[in-house]
Amino acid sequence: MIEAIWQPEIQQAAFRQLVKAFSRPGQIVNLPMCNCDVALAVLAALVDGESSLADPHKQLDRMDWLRLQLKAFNPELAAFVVCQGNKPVDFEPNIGTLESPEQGATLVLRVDALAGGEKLYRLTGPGIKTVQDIAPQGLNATWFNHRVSWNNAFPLGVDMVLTSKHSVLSLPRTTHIKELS
Amino acid sequence: MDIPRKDWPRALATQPIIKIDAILADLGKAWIIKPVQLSQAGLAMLQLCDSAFNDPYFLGEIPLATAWIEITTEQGERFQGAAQLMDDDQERIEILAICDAVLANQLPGWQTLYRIMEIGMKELVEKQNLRNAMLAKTRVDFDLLNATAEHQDD
Amino acid sequence: MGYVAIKGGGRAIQNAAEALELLRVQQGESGLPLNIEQIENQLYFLHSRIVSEGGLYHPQLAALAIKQSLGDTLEASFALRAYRSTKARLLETPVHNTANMRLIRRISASFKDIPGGQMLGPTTDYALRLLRMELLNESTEQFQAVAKDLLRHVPTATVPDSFPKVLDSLRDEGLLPNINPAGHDGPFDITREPLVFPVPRSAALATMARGETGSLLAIAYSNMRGYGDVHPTVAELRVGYLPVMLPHPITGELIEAGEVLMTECEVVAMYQDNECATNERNSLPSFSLGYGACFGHNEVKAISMAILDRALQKGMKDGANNPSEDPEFVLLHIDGIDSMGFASHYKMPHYVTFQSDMDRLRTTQSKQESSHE
Amino acid sequence: MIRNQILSVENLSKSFFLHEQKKIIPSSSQINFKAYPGKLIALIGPTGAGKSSVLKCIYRTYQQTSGRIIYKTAAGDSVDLALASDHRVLELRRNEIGFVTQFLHTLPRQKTLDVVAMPLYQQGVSRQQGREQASKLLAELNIPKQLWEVPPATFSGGEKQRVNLARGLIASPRLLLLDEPTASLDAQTTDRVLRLIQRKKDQGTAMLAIFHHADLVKRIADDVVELTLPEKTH
Amino acid sequence: MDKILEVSGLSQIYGPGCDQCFTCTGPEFETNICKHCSSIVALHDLTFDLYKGEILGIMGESGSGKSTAVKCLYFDQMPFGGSAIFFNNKEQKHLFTLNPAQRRSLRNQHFGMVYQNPNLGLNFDISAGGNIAERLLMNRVLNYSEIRSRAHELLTRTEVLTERMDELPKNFSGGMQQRVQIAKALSTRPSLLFLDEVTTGLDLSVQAKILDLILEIQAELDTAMIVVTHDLGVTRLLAGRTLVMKYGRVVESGLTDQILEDPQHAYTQQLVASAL
Amino acid sequence: MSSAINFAFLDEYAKREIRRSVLKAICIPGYQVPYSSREMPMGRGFGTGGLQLTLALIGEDDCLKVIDQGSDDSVNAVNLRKFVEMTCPGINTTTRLQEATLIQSRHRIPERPLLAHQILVLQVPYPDALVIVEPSEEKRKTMHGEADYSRLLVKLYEDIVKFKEITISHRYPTRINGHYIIDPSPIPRYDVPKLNQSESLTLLGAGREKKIYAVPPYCSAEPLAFNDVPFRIEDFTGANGERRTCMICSTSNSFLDEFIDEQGSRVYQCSDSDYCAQQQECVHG
Repeated sequence: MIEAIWQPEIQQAAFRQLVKAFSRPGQIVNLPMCNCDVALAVLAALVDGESSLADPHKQLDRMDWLRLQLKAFNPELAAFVVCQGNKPVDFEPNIGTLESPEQGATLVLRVDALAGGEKLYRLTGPGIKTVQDIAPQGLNATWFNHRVSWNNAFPLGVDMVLTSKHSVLSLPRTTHIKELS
Repeated sequence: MDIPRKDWPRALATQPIIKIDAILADLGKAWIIKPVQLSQAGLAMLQLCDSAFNDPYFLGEIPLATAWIEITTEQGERFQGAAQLMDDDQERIEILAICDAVLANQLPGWQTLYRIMEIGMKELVEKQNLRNAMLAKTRVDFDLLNATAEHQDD
Repeated sequence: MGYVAIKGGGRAIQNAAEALELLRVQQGESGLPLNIEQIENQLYFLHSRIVSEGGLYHPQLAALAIKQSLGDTLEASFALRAYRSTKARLLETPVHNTANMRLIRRISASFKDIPGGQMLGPTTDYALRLLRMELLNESTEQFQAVAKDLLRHVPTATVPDSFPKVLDSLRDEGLLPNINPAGHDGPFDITREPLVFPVPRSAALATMARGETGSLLAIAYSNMRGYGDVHPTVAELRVGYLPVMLPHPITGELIEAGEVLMTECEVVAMYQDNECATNERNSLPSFSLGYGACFGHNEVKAISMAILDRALQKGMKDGANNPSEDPEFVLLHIDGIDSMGFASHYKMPHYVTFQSDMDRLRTTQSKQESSHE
Repeated sequence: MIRNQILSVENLSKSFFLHEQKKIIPSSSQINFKAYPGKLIALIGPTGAGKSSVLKCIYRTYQQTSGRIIYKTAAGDSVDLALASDHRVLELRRNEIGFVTQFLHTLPRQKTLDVVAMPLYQQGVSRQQGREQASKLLAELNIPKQLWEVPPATFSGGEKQRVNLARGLIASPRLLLLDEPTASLDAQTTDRVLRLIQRKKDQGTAMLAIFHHADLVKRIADDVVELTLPEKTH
Repeated sequence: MDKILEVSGLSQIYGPGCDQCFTCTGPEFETNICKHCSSIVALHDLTFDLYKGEILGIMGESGSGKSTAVKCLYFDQMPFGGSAIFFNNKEQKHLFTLNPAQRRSLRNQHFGMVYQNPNLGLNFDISAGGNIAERLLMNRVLNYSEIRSRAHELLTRTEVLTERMDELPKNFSGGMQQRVQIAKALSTRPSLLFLDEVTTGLDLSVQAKILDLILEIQAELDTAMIVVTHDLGVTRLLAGRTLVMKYGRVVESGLTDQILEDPQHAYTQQLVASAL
Repeated sequence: MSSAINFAFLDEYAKREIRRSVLKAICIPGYQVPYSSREMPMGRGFGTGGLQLTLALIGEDDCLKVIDQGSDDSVNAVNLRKFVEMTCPGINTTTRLQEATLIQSRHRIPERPLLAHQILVLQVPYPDALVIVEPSEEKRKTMHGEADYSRLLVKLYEDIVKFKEITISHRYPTRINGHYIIDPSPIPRYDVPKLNQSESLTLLGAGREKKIYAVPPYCSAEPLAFNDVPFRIEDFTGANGERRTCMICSTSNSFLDEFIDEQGSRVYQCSDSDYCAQQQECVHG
């Protein structure tokens, strides 16, 4: 029996949770159905040989690549980059162009937990009624610093998904992040 | 063996699959057959080279069935075979992949299969003869244009 | 109750499908169903249109599509296209060279005789368009007798495996533009990537190869008649079967997976000053070229495509002076499925938008009336 | 007196090089003089001695061939007008140095009042104030009031010259260059002009002038600089 | 005096370009076509400053590079090399390093352009008023009556019959089209206005009126202007300083009266002599 | 011949491509994300863009509502619903808005506000509001990127000059999140304000034009207008100066369809058939 996340109906369910997460930045959304590492579940639902993926921190194994049906891309060029959130930023992702901002990368950041971190961030922007606070654990501060420069000329920018063991939260390029503490 | 491997699948495909399946059943009663890769029926994109500038482009899609199997004989020997055909029948392609293994490795009894394939090949040659005839008979012979009227075309 | 509440819309749809089926069987109990082989063979040219406009060379399903759509070319191609969406893409074939085609026809208009010879093959070109009244009541026996006669003893003619291409000799003489260097990104896949202009030539070729014959012809005709400047000569027109070769999964050796009936055409057009056609080797002017090809036997489509290819090359380079040279205009308006879908959708209810239109017109009228007073 | 000097012309020479004819035409050579506030220096000499050239070199309409033209600005800086940047010269023209030529270039539709007041406008004076001052000057120079609101394009030579004068005088430059300011004026008007010039002198304007008549030099000049015909070089 | 623009080393090449383009072209070679690579050296090493409210003339025959210079500065094309700094109050903007949005904002707010061909400056499919509205709308003026009244005011100022405000400018005379163009360019009170042969091809009386208008506006708004022309008369009337260009190079620059009365360079002398 | 159709018709590659596009569309509100758009077994123009979105989104837990012109029973809605039912075994369909998790619609947004767990999918024939002022897509893409909509606003200006009114009736250009202007599909002006700060996500799909775009929840959606010539919704005031009501449920707060009855007089009824039915239930039950 093939693992759950490689089955179409599980990918569909995971995707619907991602739609929820992306429409409501900062909200923690669970993906229990996947029964595997959530970062991989995100990729399985979205990425295949017709897309491009980079894995600068070598988090995927050979079987993952085979099942995703693609080869590794350079993180500067890839549409999806899966990263370890506790490492500092060590590449410049594609931020798209004025004419084709959708080419801006999606960064999938693995962190220790999505809540309970020391630093509290306040989010505002589309998808957030008033404000939304987050406190991820195990996220290197450089990610948010670099994000400011990547996203400073809308519509250019990168979109982020933070993943923990069972859940995700998203930070689209339109989300404004302010550090509270 | 005169028929090159490149013609095996299409020569075999001209023959009723039941017939082939029966032969295989006879040959390999105790074989264990496992897919190396899941057999699939889907589409392929046909890539051509344009003859004006040499630009590659896609003419359109074709149906494609592919199979890749491994035979384990009763002696425990393993043989692989694969087939790809413009077709969307997943069962037939698996059978053709087995044929490929049988023929390529000349497994016992392969000659029966080969004879069936020869019949298929003959049909293909006849089809090609018909086309060639169409061409040959409609060739405009310019040598004859200046010739006298009574000179008849045969 | 008025028009609005279509309670029972579902029933109407079902009955409409039945009514359509009734059309198909209206011959009554004495009627005979068309079989797929009859369609594929006796409606040969219709069938050719469907495989090319449907963008899928699947002779059997194309015949089925013709049968179920009652011979409507657009509907039949459409069914074939929609079928494609349900099937996974397994692979892209290696680049095929059409020199390997098993020809049934090859002609050239540019030279009286060509190496290998002009071979007319099956063509309607020289047929007198007189109705063959004897076919009105052709009996099964007559039909089969003709078949037997023609197919009985086919002489074995020696025909070469492949023929030289007319263009090659012109190219050797330096009369043609250079061949594009190989090794770019690979061709554009119109079934996967949307056409966002500007697009490469490979996108144009692929789009035209599955374009609607009539649309291609109309736009190419506009170019030929003066809304454009291509005055083409057919260098070569070929019809035949291209063997599809795929690497064997185990050995990598090329194996024939089947063959595809196709038509291919190259046109040569007069050279122009300051135009695309310079032979860069020596910067001398050269002829310009156009290329057309499609699934099936469809010569009008291949020629139209070749003319448009030449026109679009000019438009991509120097800007369009005519619609037929404008890639955006040509490529977005030749797809039969897209255009028939849009034309048909006007049959759908639009009463909400029409309500909105009426509101604007009434308001505008009353504003203008009051301002005239 | 040294303390007061506003302009010092040292060894000024001007000649023209005509590329087409490959010819050098000398105009004036080795001119030396100084100008002081409230004093009028008349340049005298025969026609062709380069009197106008000297004025134009000072105004930078001509580029001198050699020599220095040291001007002391209101702010107290010394500037060699031959070497100063274009922008500096333009600034001095706008605020400190005036030039009344015999020709009047104006825009076709500009009213006489505005032509005269233009230097004030350029210094940032309001339209109304500028026009008031221009009216006073035009009245003083005896330009009929009905002409004030029309462009000077159709005026007689004398009228144009007075408009030109008015424009040169209105902004009270520190240094005023006058090239035959009364050439086409009758005696009575000439008197009015001289009175005006005298008044500007009294207000402290340093002037350099060329007059068409020796009599005028006697009447108004404080000093004269005599120019001689340049020597032919070949 | 405040500097508004500082241009240095501006160059433009049409064609592939090679490392000998600049050394085999220019006035001394009587050509701007590189003999090695056939590129056209449209502009080489153009350097000048412009001050607030100043009018600078750029004079030369067609092909001298004068229009190219203006097109680069107005972002109609990107130069081959060189830099230009625009001073906006305290801010310095390096024109050729700006992103497209920043360029567009400069073009829309702080720069104005009047082309020789009104077709380039105006949208002929929308009314004269609409053309002005477009520029105001670009700058997010979103009040209909305000747009109407400002368009009205600008057209009055530029002497376009305001009863024709809602007509399409393609039906207007050439002089009138230029006025609408000027009105459009001025609608945002730009601090830098480019005028590219704005009076070329117009009747003399119409030319005179337009020149008048330009000077009036300059005095009124203190707009810095760069006036590109082949006509000595235009520079004489408008410009305080003038650059004379030939084959992509500046051959002479100076105060306009000095250029006209005491030209130094052989080419300028020839130009002035033939005009008098 | 193996011809089993996949769950939700599309192959998994097509679904993943649409998923990627949907998420980018949410991240860049109002931006038209290009995608390859597969052929559907119904005409381009019959909602293939919306349908592909629905098929990429739908799962067994979903309850789908399909409406056309506000009505669940119109032929096109029935046809689409039937197709989804056929290709997605196990899903539920409904006509009641409250029960639906996924609503595909053509030309209307339901009267009652959608809730956070619901997703609205709109079928779009023409996605680009700029097409009326700029035919070249290449140029339009730059204009969108720069949020340069002055030429569109000039159209409005010229409209007012000519007609003293903005004459755009439906497909009213609407600015999303202060940047991109979208064509909100041919919904009436009446429905445009529902997009603004909505609790639910709205996805728009254009099949023929191969574009997907989105209005996220809690996002601004401002119809283009002038400060002093405001955007106005359709006016249902009758000759007597009162708001017209639905002839069936008598409600006076819904978008009305106008038609002529057998007697030749003009009558009005709710365009949203589900809303109308529920209003009647309230009265009767």
